[in-house]
Amino acid sequence: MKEVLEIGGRRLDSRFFLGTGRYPNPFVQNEAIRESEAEVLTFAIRRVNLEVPREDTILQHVKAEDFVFLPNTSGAKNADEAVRIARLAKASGLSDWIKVEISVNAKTLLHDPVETLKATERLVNEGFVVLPYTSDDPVLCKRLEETGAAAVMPGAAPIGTGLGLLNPYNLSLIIEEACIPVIVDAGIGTASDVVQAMELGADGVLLNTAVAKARDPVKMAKAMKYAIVAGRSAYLSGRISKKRYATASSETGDFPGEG
Amino acid sequence: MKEVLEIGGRRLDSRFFLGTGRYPNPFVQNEAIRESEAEVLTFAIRRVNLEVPREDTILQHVKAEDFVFLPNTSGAKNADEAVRIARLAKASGLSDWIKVEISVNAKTLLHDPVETLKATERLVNEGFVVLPYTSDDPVLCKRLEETGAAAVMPGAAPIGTGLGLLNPYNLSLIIEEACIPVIVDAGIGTASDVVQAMELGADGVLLNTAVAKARDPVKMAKAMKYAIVAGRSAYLSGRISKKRYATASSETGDFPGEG
Amino acid sequence: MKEVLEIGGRRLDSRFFLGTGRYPNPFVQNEAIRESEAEVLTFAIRRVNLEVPREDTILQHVKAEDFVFLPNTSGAKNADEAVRIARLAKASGLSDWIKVEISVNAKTLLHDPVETLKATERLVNEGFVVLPYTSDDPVLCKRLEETGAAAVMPGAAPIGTGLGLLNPYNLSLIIEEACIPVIVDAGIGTASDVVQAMELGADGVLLNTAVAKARDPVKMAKAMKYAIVAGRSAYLSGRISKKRYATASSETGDFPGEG
Amino acid sequence: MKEVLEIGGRRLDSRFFLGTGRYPNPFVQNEAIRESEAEVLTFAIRRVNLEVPREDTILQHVKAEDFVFLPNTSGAKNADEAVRIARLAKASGLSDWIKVEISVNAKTLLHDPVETLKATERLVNEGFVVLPYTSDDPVLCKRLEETGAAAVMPGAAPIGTGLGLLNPYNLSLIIEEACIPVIVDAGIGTASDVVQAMELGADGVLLNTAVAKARDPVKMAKAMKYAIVAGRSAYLSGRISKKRYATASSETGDFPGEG
Amino acid sequence: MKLMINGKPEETTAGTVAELVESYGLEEALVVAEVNGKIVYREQWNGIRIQSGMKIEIVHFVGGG
Amino acid sequence: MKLMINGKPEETTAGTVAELVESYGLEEALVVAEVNGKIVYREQWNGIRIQSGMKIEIVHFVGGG
Amino acid sequence: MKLMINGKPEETTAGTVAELVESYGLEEALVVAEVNGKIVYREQWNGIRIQSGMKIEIVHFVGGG
Amino acid sequence: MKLMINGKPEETTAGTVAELVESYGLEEALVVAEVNGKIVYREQWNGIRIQSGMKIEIVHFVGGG
Repeated sequence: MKEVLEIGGRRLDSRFFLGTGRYPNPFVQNEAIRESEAEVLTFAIRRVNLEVPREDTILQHVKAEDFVFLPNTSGAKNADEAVRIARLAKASGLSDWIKVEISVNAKTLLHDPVETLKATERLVNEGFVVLPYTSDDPVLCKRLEETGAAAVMPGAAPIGTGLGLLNPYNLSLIIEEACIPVIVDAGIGTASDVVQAMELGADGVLLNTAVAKARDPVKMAKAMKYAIVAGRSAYLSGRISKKRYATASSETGDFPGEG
Repeated sequence: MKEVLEIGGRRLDSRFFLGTGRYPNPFVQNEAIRESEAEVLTFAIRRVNLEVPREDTILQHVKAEDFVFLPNTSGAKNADEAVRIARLAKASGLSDWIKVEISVNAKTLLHDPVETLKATERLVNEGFVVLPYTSDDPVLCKRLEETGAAAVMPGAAPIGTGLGLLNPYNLSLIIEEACIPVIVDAGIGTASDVVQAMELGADGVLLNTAVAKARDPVKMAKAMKYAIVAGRSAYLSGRISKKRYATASSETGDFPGEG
Repeated sequence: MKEVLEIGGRRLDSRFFLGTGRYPNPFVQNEAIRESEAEVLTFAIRRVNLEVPREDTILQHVKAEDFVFLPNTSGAKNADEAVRIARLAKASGLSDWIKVEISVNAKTLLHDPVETLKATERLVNEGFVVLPYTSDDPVLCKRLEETGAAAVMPGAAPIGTGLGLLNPYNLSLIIEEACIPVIVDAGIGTASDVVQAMELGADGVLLNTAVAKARDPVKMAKAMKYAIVAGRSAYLSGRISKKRYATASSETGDFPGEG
Repeated sequence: MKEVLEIGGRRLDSRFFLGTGRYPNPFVQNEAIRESEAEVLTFAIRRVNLEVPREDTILQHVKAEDFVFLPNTSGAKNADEAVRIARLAKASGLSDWIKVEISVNAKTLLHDPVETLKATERLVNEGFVVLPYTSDDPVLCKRLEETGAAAVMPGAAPIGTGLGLLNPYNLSLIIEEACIPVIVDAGIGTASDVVQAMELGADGVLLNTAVAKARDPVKMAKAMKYAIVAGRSAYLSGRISKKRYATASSETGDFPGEG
Repeated sequence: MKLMINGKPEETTAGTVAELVESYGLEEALVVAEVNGKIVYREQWNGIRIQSGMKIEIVHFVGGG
Repeated sequence: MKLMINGKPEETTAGTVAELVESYGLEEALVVAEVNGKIVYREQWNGIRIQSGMKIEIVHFVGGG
Repeated sequence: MKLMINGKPEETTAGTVAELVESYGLEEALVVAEVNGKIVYREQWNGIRIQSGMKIEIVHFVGGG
Repeated sequence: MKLMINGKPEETTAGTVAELVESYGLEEALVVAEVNGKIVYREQWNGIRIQSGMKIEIVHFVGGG
């Protein structure tokens, strides 16, 4: 277990990766980003709306030099589309990181394992720093690592559901076997989910909706920031083991009046 | 929901109550207390060991003016014994707060509901600020409130087990119905347990073993401190509701190449 | 662990206790009772409606000689009222069994521990076979046993909620420490809840709403009957222990083509 | 939801699929099979031990005409090996059903998604009735269905662990989306796990170790048989929904003495 | 005569508890009677005279959990 | 000239990709352009002449998770 | 004089509770004393004479949860 | 003749697959044979002559999950 998180040669001081979608407005978004102290921000790539081409854009509000930009391939239905998006993203000059995200089910937005593997392989070969969003299948995560992924990002639960860690066991297997960083991505609902992921030994957590759609996104960004630190610290501190029976926390010495 | 926690007329800026038993040594204990930023510390009352009367005592290391002292009645098997301990504790001049703790089962250290109720009633009448440690029985917690308790402290799990919140539902009922602060006490194992308690709306958490017996108590004290803040902030932020199906966090606008 | 369940000197061949409230109609109720093969049926005691005194009554449909009748004290708010109901029930000549049920919170119908204890003590002294409905507080259950209860009936969850076993740990402590039968009562939602209770070692399960308000009460009665047997058999069979890692179930011998 | 389970054109009256490995001895195995009333039995294919070629073989004890034989490809590390085993199994003339099982991790025996997909496709094309053992990845299960699998068999947990349903949510998504039968396979520990799977709407459960290594395999086979029926019946009965607050099961009419 | 029966003021011409129960057609039903807070058993019903102001409860088993 | 821009039929008088981008006021925006399925970098924009029937994509970063 | 101190039989020559506490070197420690089941406060210690057979408890705060 | 049977070098005097299977007493057992990676069915066993260096597999059903 390394104390410092490094992905694609870049050292990251924060283990909190934050998405930029669905905030009520740019002001709240910027306050939430600031409060989060996240270093890695995710984005999507979309066509400019040519009816209102100069409308407010997200990058007006975010200083590129303060962050690592992690564009995603959301919208792609297969490896070809994902590769195309990745190249467009990279051509912006903003980042050569890419989150491979190939969702094929409209109801669950769950990834396609075979296409994810293909896209990861091709993008690694093209020199991208590839962070695939994936299911919590430990074998698949290992395959992605062998393919050259810079980190794997298994989902806690489907995107935007807030269901938390549906399968902590699988996540712990992935973490146990991984030689690359494991970032738990998607499905987070609240701070305790983040702490639980970090206590399992995750290297970081990527979330978006849990902050952006909370009643108070800025305060929730703060909650998540502290949750990351709390979970990481607890993981490093070696928690007490669970016992079936009680042990007094008070000294059991000499109780007055017993003699 | 009040933003400020007040018990017995005293405003508390920290919602973390820390026990003082079972640390590896006084140095680690003091560092852990310092790192925790706790304001309320618990203690037990025991006979002085007259064979080595001047040995290292806990109060040598803790400045009384920095903390609220919360002595407990641990060791008491019934209301009479608990009242006696409480009076001894108060006679020290250090505190008129008392944690009623009447454990009757050696294996589980679970409290006796009837004796706890009796002791609380008597000590309230004697002018103590009474914080009974209790089971998570919502009716009993209400009875203790009616009896004049300054706060109720339902257990998450038996003392020292680290099993975490065995019954979050009952704790949430207690919180929902209480007009006095609810401090979740005992059974905490790690930071995510603390966050979960705070997200339910608990006013604070009291723990001891989870910090004192962690591999690194000082770092775990830090983890718990941040867990308190993370959980409280998340509670105040209004988390997203859980949904069965996914919602994209990326804008769903116009995906390149679809037209 | 005794193979035969005996309460108040009566041997019971079925471990399924069924309530008689809330069925869609008497015909479905009778079919559900028949399908359940339950031996113990619960009832409430209420005033005859003197406007329609001869209306359909529940006992028209149930042959007393086939069942043990277990009237409850529902509606009682304290020990005095419970004792009064119990005496009325006994005066019917139908049964000297009584389920002490003293609910004091309209929202949760949770019992009052102190009044439950008092009523149990008084009714035991009057010669009743007393089965108190209680919280899952292990100390309280032990107190009820010491008071002379014939069985204890801790709730899985509040009445009618269908939440299942909120605290399996506490239930297992109660079972571990009890010298009298433990019947898990209330809060059951479906068959897996029943199996879980029986696998913990419960001596039986009492439920009502989960059958009466299911879409198909008769089939659900069947489900519950088999759940009782499945859970009891699993408990007696000594389940495999849980392991973190896999063990092949197929012979690992000589795989073709490896040589 | 069809009331009758049909796989590969064969109607099955039992939804319990039983493995034949790891029993203490053939006598217990046969008693367990008999008690289980299972119709589908799984086997592995291994080299005959030529040092003792006529030793006790499993098929001496099992009448082929009473069962559907479901040989597995355990031991295979990739699609080629799985196809080879499948052909050997079919050449026995005992069955053209095959359980594709391609485990690539020695610690977890978890399947390889890509090789499982390939092997399924090839074996379907060769006319096998293919039941792939798979992870609980809903997209992969859909791909296997599209490839022509006769049923999908997502794992509850890794083989032999007894951990039960690690991710009921994913299993329920698979069931919801599947047009072919879903058999929950592997990781079952006890009867309540089986009931839970059936209550989610699974069409059947395949298990082995939970019976074979229980302290009393025959009684556990009975427990599992009833668990299948209990779970299926509960699923068909439409369980009550969960509610946060209580609803009286006793009539709330006129309580004596209130007037 | 004016009584309280099951919490409500009622008038009756019944002279005994047995007659009162009969007046409701409940003589064969499995009901239990209480007079002024004291249970009176079926075999006592004939012997207990109704008096003005009596509090009488007539209860039975209903569906319950 | 008739083109497909971002999936829609459009007409333009722009002679180069640079002019086309400018016609939308996007010359200083962080947009990326693709012509007939091939990415064209900003420094190439001046040199690529618009031809009838070209398929052009102009994309940018938006909020995403 | 023979006393019970903290549940054990002890002998002392101390004349008052104050002297007794001092004999253990605890005069500056944060201890609480009880004599025959009744708490005696520090300011009373000088005034309470030790008598044979007294039951005395001397307690203090220790680590606890 | 020297063969590889079930992955091990063996010598046999059997002339056909049928004789080889018989030499192990397996003629009535439910075994399946593969010769040089190709399945040979029971009805073919008599017709296939054992040749030096052949790779033969003889497999059967065992307990499995």
